[in-house]
Amino acid sequence: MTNGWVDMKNTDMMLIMGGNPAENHPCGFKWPIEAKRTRGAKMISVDPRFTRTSAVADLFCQIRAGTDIAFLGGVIRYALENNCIAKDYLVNFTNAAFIVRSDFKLPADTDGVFSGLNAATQSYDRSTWNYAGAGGGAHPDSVATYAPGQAAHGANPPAPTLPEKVEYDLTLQNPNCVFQLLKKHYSRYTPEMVERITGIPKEQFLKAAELYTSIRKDGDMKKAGTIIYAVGWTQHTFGTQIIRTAAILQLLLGNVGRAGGGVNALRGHSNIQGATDMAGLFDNLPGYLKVPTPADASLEAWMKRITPTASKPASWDSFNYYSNTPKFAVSYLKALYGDAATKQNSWAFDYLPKVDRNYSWVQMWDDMYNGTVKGMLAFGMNGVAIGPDSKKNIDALKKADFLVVGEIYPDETSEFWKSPGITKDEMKQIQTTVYRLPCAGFAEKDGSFTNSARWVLWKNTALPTPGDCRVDQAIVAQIFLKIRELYKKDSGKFPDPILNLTWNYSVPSSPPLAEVLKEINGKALADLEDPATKQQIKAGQQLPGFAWLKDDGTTSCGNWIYSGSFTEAGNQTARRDPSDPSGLGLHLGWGWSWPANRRVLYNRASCDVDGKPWDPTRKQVWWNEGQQKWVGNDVPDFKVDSKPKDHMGPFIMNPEGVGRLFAPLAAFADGPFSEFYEPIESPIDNPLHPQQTHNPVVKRFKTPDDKYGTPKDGYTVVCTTYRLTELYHYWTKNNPMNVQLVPEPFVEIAAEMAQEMGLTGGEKVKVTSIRGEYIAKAMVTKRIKPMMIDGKKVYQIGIPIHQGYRGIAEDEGKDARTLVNLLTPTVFDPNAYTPEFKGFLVKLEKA
Amino acid sequence: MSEHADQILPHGRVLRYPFGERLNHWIAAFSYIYLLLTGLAFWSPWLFWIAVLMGGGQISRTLHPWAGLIFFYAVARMHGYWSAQMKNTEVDKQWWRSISHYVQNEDDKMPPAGRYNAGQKALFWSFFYAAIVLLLTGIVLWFPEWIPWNLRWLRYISVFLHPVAALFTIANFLIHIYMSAFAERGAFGSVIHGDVTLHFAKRYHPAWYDEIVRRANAPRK
Amino acid sequence: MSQETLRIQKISGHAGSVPGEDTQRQYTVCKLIDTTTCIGCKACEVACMEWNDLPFGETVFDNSYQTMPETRWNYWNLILFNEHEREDGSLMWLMRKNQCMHCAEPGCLAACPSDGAIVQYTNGIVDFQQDKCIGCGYCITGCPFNIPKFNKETKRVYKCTLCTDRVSQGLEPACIKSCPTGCLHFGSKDDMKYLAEQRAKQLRDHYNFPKAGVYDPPGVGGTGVIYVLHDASQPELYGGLPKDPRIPLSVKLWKGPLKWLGNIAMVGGLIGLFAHYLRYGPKEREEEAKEPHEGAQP
Amino acid sequence: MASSRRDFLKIGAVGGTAAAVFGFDLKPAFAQLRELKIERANETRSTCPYCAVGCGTIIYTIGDRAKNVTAQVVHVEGDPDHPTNRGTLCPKGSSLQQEIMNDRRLLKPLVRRPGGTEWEDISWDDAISEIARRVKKTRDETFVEKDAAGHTVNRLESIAWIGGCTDTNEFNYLVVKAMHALGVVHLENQARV
Repeated sequence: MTNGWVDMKNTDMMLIMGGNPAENHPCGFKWPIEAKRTRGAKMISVDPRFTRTSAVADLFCQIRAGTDIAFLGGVIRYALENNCIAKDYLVNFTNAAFIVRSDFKLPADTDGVFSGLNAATQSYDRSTWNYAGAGGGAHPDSVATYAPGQAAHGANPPAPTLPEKVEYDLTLQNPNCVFQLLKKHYSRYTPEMVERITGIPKEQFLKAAELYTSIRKDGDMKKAGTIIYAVGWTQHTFGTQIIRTAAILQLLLGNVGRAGGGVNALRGHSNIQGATDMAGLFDNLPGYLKVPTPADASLEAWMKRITPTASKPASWDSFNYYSNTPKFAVSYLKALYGDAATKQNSWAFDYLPKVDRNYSWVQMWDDMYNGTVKGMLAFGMNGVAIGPDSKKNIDALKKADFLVVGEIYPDETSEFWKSPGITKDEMKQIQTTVYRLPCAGFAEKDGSFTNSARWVLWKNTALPTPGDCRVDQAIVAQIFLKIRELYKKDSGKFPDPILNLTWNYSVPSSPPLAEVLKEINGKALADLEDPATKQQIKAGQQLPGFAWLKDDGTTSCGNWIYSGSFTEAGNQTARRDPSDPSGLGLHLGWGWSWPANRRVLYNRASCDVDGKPWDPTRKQVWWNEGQQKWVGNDVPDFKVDSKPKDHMGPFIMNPEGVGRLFAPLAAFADGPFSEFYEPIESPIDNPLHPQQTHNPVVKRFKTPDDKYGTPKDGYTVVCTTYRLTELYHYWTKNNPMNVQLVPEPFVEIAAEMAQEMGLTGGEKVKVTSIRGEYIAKAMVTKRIKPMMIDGKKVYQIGIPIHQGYRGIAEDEGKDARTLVNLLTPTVFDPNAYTPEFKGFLVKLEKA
Repeated sequence: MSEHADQILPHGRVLRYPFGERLNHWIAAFSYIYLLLTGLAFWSPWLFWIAVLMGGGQISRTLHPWAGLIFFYAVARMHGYWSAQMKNTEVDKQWWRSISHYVQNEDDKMPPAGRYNAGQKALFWSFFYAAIVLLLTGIVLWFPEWIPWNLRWLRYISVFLHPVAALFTIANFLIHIYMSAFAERGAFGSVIHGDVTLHFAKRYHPAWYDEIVRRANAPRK
Repeated sequence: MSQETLRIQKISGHAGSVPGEDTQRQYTVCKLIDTTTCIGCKACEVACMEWNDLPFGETVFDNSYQTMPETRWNYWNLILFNEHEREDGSLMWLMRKNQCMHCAEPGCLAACPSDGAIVQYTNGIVDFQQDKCIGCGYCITGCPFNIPKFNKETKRVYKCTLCTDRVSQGLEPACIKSCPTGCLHFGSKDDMKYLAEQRAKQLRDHYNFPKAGVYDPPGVGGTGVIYVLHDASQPELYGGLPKDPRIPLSVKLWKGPLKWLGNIAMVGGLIGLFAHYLRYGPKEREEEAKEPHEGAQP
Repeated sequence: MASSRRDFLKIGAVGGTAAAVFGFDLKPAFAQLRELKIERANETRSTCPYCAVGCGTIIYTIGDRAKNVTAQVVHVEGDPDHPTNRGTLCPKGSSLQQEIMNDRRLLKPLVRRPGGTEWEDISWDDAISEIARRVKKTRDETFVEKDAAGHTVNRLESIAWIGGCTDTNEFNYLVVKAMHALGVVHLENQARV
């Protein structure tokens, strides 16, 4: 989230799409409701079915799953056509005025793809996706993308670079400026086209577009609108591009950085935000540093590749905060390897594994299926149930040597070897050793969670673990220490990183988490002094924040964005001051928020060019002429002493300093603008360009378990999966209170469709995709309606995901003991590598 | 020797109620009294102490319907024993017309009553029909949780009719007690010993007396 | 504990005066349920179950998001889900939290024969005292909202207590506290009435619900649970919320006129019979009865 | 004969009944207010482990943290001070008490041997030692020090870590740290899906 949960109470308009917060984030949803109650805000819900969110929305549009780009593209077009855009914001805070290279081509001109597609490798040569300008070569691209499959095992081609001095046209008239390209690109998303693709009747769409853009009617900047989404957007083969479209719309309307505005991702789990921050994903190091590739032959090469330099109109300023990347990286290496990381060995750079191909979730199961991955450690992660294509995951586990599961309840993954359909004889053939270790529940351990609003909140231990359970950190520490002991005793491959890893916790076999947080925050390894303020920090002291980090080995920091979370003043994430003097819901004294405890990102953009808030009733930060610095109710997300007349861009993490309507070069794998493509399994050809139906860079897997259905095979019904508020993932099926609320799995089916099938509510129905089948009772409802898609009648169904083959109801034999993810396809978004759980094809019959 | 009704006994007595009928009467009586007491406890807060006396509200509530079943069983038996004798006759109509004489103990001015006078017949039928109403409404009240919400009118009717029918029986019951225990000497003994004196028969049921005497004097076969 | 007697204003099946009647300053508590912001998340259902330690009950899928068809003895708080199409074709998914309404004139209490089994505190909470419940089920009949539910094992009746244990300690009821969207609100009746009317006005003026209004039925003297409805003219749409709930007529007749008539009749009857005995005596004097009998001797 | 306490209670009950006969029910005819079940329970501030709203919760445990008490959770409710949830909880958060005190919890380490059809008990020491040996063996067999082009890669492609949604930041950090030291690159998390 760019903003925060409580901040939503400041909004005037909400577009909730690809998410169902009433269902999945009820307690956060109080703030949208609060906005309705206290500000008279309006809420638009766009969803494949009428949800709990829709029940309290002011306008509902039923959209075909996976067509969100078409809808948002249509709204962008509407905003441009009807002058509902933030002109000053656009010119000064975005790259609207930047001029793009003349050889860049839009899909309208190149058969539905952007310029540079190599159809054979299914990848783009992105060198034309660049600004026109002088002094190129200064900035190497900061983002690598990892294609699925085996690594190229070769040197990366020299990365194309952004120009240092970008050409621009503040009148926005140049036909090759971003604004004009944007206008041209989205002009194809007419209300008629939106209707053909999404199934939303034109009048209904226009109502929604008119309502949402009404906050910027005639360019008036007082009001703010927010876009709220969740995995309904991310779980697509174009998921990142949907979010891009939303970001473009929000930049057009000048909503980013403002109270009650922003692009707000609602994360679905208590700490996947923290897991991402801490780099629990293969392509990151903590704090979103990009992992080194084999081609990064040295620390310097790696740093040169991932440290951007500014790229902007010559007269503007750009903070380009990522220019500090080397400080973050070296401090991280010092945290990992302590005294073993020296200037001589490039701070133990070689210890870091180098990555040049995709190792993400779906690829990982494919690698296990194909024999590369032999062992898996799954802690609190039910990989079989989560899918996609649970059968492939089960088949993969059958081929593994060992599986270690840390759980608090019996789960599908640890019992894959006795999943339904496996006979005793087949079981005897499965050679996988499975260890199932009893872990601690949330109440039995302390530590911090980072919520969706980036608030890092400490929790306390309420009681000890039951039975023989151990806290997770103890289990991992003990396994690691045992491995280290083995490497100490007998030699093995490359033991150095294992032997040299810092592990200086007071109880090494169960590291106290507060000590770990101190390590993450970072400390001075030598006496430091701030040259400007003369403030001093002694060696060994906790750092007050990431501004103190150094690239000379005098600081260590486990995660630069968390620097400031555990200072000399103590554990900042445990702070409990609920006060909120500004009334904007910032609560700066409650817990701690990364980065630097600021609560709304890009909040400099809440002011006009002169540093005055767009809306004086919602003052976040402002330029104080007397003090000659930025001050405010929030922590300014800006260089505090940068005068407005210096024209520094508010988007300080971008080398341009401004928001990217056009995302240049390798920022994205599949286009600098978003373009509508159909899901991999779609009922129709893409009405925009039938010859290019799908995202051209999405690759399919090739094992016998990887199958993809088409309408020709009889799979004509669009199916989407989702959660219910009563249940939590595959977890609460062990909790009687929650099972009582939803005792059995079900499939939501439109009344018209049920009538055609002769199906009544409560009867069992079999849903079949090309990969598997799922049996559950039918919920016949008016809340899903048949849709006219490109002149064709299309039905959608929806299936909640929560049941499996281990749980209270499952163990009592009360359901069919199948997993929804037996149905879902093994394809993923080329940018975020998130699988396409939403919008695949199935057929239905009575069971 | 087995007993049979209207058997003439030694010492100028006649068997009015054989053992089975007497027993049945007292089953009805005791169950009714239990029902009456517990029912009154539920009827008015001022009488709820009766339920406490009877073992507490819970026990009273639990046993009341069972007692009701017993009572209804006894009433049904009575119907089997006596319904034939309880048919209204021309004499009964005259009897009702002369009710004021009866009330003033001017029984000599009454038409001759048979084995049962019209008042007794009325009592019988009153209890019989009231018992049916009490049973039906009682079953509804017994199992309120079994009555679905859309049939709630059954409960609404029952909560009203049950006490109405009960009050009706109470009125009859009071008269019955008064007549049998206070007004008509010897009546009470008839449901204990089963027999009455011939004087009693003649005094209160002249037509019946004539019938007995006629039968007794008839030539023996 | 003795203080508590002063907090009671009505007692079921009770003879004599009520210890707390009109002896306390009144602070009537009230739940406000704004159905227009209810998302049917069932947090209140679970909070109720959890706080009151209500045991697990089997449920079955019934073509609805609704947990079960109606409340149970061990499930006091149930959200009712109803799909409703408006005249303009748009769909509404109406959700209403159903629980004891804590009527000012409670039908259950009126119908209950057991002394103290149902009480109403001065703060308006209608509370069942299971130790005094005799299991007659009259409260089920007396309630126009289908709330009290019978437990076949204990033979007693149970329902929402409005968390008397919490409220008496200065806490809000468990359901209120849990409600994520704030569609549940708790406070004094006057304050809740005010908030409800404000919200209804906002719905009428700003959100295209011209018939929005507040449900506080006068037929039962007003309730300790009030609703804001999108369409106050059709409360039935919300899972059969009665438009004009009243204590059933037969219960009123039974507990009112019939009671007086019956009492008068019974007492009158007794007196009448006694008077008759005094005036006329037995039909036969003792000496009369002892006269030697004439007539047939077998 | 000494009168036991039980007898005394019986006598009391009889006395009560006797008194009631005369219309005096000695038992007061007013409500027995239920006692607050958390009145003396211990409060621990925590965070809900489910979605990313990160609601503050208060976990109520019996016992006053004295040494001789094994704490039991009697109730969980929202933390009213927490700015985001302000005391509210959703249906999952409201049932957290049962999530913690749940008889389906796994309580001991188990192992399923190759070809096995049942779980077998295993001690913690054996489990950890076996796992460590397997990791080392697999690592030693498959560790890639240089790729085909001769670049140093120092990666381990044969072991995967998948992390859960409720792992704390600190645990995630420890895992990433340990896994990076091993060279693990198949490092994924619920965050991806």
